[in-house]
Amino acid sequence: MDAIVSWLTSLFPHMAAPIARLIVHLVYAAILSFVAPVVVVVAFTYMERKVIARIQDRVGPNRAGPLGLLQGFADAVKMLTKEDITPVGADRIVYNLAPGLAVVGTILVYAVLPVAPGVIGADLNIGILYVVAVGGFGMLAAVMAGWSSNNKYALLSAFRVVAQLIAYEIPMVIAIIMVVLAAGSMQMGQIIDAQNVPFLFTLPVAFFIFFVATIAEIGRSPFDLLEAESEIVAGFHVEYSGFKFALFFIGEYMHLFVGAGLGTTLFLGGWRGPGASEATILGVLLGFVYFLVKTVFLIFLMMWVRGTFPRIRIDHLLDFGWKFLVPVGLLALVAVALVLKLPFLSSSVLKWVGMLVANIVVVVVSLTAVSFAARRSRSVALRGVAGTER
Amino acid sequence: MLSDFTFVGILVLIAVLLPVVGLGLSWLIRPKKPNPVKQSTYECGIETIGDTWVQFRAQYYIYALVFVVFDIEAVFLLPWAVAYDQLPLYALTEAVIFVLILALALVYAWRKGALRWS
Amino acid sequence: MPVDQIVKTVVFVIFTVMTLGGGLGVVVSPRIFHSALFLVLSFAGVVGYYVLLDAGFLAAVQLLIYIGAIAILILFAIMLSRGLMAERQSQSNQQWWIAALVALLIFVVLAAVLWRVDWPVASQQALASPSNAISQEGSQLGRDLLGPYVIPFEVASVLLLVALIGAVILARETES
Amino acid sequence: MIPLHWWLIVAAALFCIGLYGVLSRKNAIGVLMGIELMLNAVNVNLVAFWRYITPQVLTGQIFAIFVITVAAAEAAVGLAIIIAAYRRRDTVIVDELDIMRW
Repeated sequence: MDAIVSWLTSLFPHMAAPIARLIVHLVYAAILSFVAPVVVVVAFTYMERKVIARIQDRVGPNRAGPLGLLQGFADAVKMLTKEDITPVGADRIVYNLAPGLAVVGTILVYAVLPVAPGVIGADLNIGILYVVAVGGFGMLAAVMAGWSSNNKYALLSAFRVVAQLIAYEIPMVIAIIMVVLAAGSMQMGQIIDAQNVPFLFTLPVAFFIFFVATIAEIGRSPFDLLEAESEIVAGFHVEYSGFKFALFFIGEYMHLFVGAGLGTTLFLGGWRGPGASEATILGVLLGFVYFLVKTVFLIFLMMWVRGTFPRIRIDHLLDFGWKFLVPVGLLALVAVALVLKLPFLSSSVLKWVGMLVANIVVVVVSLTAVSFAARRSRSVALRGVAGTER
Repeated sequence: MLSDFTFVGILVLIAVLLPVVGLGLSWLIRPKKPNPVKQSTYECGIETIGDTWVQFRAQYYIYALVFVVFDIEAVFLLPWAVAYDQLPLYALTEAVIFVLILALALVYAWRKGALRWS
Repeated sequence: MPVDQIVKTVVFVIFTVMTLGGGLGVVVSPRIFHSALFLVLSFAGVVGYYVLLDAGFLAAVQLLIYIGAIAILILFAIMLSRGLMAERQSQSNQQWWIAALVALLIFVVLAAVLWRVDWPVASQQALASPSNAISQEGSQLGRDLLGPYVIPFEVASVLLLVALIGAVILARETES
Repeated sequence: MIPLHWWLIVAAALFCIGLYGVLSRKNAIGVLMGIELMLNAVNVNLVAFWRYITPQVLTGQIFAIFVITVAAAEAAVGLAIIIAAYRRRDTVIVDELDIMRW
């Protein structure tokens, strides 16, 4: 950003630096608010359809344009021309505010996403906390939509959404605290700088928790209970049609991209890679390419998960969050903190190895505990069956 | 500090335009032919029975409770994590005690069946 | 007046409208759900205040705890006690005008007193460079929390534990 | 900078609005929301004093964090009481929750 500002001032010598900064900010904000949603939605709905189709042995979209590439645009036109329906008994103001809040809340997260060396809207020193905090708007939008629709399925779904989001926000925050602990900062730039070895390798437990929690926060399969068609029609946005539905949809895909982008930033080293640097335009572009490749890879993983796993039952979903991810996360947090204070791990390499070992120990311990608990509950259940037979 | 947040402010102002412009555009080109059937509550074609406000379970509230407690824990642990490098050894024990007390809260809720979806 | 001063003042006025307007909405809105949404608006205005006051960390905490957690708790409680939702009766009691009078009176007294006091504002130099909650070089907040404020830090966790236990006991479905 | 007086008066106004809510609402949840507004007003004061009078040390911010913690605990327990009362007595109107009156 600073580089572009100085380039602008050198191009137009009469321009004052604050004005140039303002222009750069406005342009970047416009890109994030208008270009990014279109590109993200069109690209990733297409990718998702193709990937899922491949997994399910189908062809996927192939009518609109060559290879079905224009499918996303066709959908956009359809959404824009659909009639807008407001159900009777709806609370009109709240009903109309909810979709806007959902999409704006998601776009706000992009402000601190470093997409390339030096390209970040605002490198806040509370960066990652800002992400978590802004995430609350999505929850609010769901509650507002569910409440105002005057539909019991929408309302039930809103309850479920919140229950699910809060169950997975805590593990996610714990994973983030682990990253902050290792990086010593909440600022995105410094978190990337700290990853001479990507945190994926030193904090695999945190990555696993973060990845699962991200899928759940976006509400994608197998955690898509909020729109379980067979149970609660289609979720809190069941009554929405036309562009208002499209706004929820855009919000979901924007959330998908930013979730994967944050995973990249926190665990895969962000835009880092050979040749990426802030100094030259080529370096910046390379950094952007690295960022995109890593992010798309994570998104592909999420699609793969979606194509492979069946939907989880709600009690299992909540149990997995509260009774597995949270304790494991707390355990890993304490273990990592312990390793970082061990006196004989003086060099950074030793610390990385130590963190990795601590993570592996946590994995072993928690898996043992789970298998022990499972065996016990199974034997209790068997005893119960035997009891009824007798 | 404040200048860091100017971009966030600008982004809010611009991002709000997305729903506004989109809804305006679709308002111009979409059909408007409301009728009572279309506007009735959607339940897959079945007539709605009873009030929307069927009684919900207090279980949801208990999950929210546990969430609030752990959210605040995060607020306290984040500054700790940032400063951890510069803190002496007792920071570890203090934080462990802190986490343990909260783990106790989780254990309590768990044992009391507050986290059971029955 | 320099430009950034004007911008700051305008932003301050916007946040004030949000905070006080939201607050008024909370206390006069006839539907309790709308009250809760106005409460969120008011909280959001306070988030803006914290940003204006250079307390970025606190702004994020306000957003996270008040909007992300407390507002959600309140909305849940409203949805769970929906008995009052259907009817649109007045939400105020009979002494509302006495309450309004008392509140107004207290405000007038407070404002008069606050306006007259000559607050010992720090020097310009100190004002220009506040110690940020979590600035790049230091991490003062963490050191403070685990230094002079370590007892409140631990007591906070005990408070949370007790609150959780109490609330779980109260809110649990009665066993039958 | 914006004068300190402005902050204090805005906070006082917010406090009094909250007070009005506490005194005039029938619904217990409404009363609780009034209390939250009052606590927010206090926090604005704390942070404003920190920023203008002691910007070198973080005491004001730390107190604000503890106030937020206590507010959250208070809201959690308060709402739990309201839900329990609703379930037992089928009302959340404060005036009707009078079993302790005698």
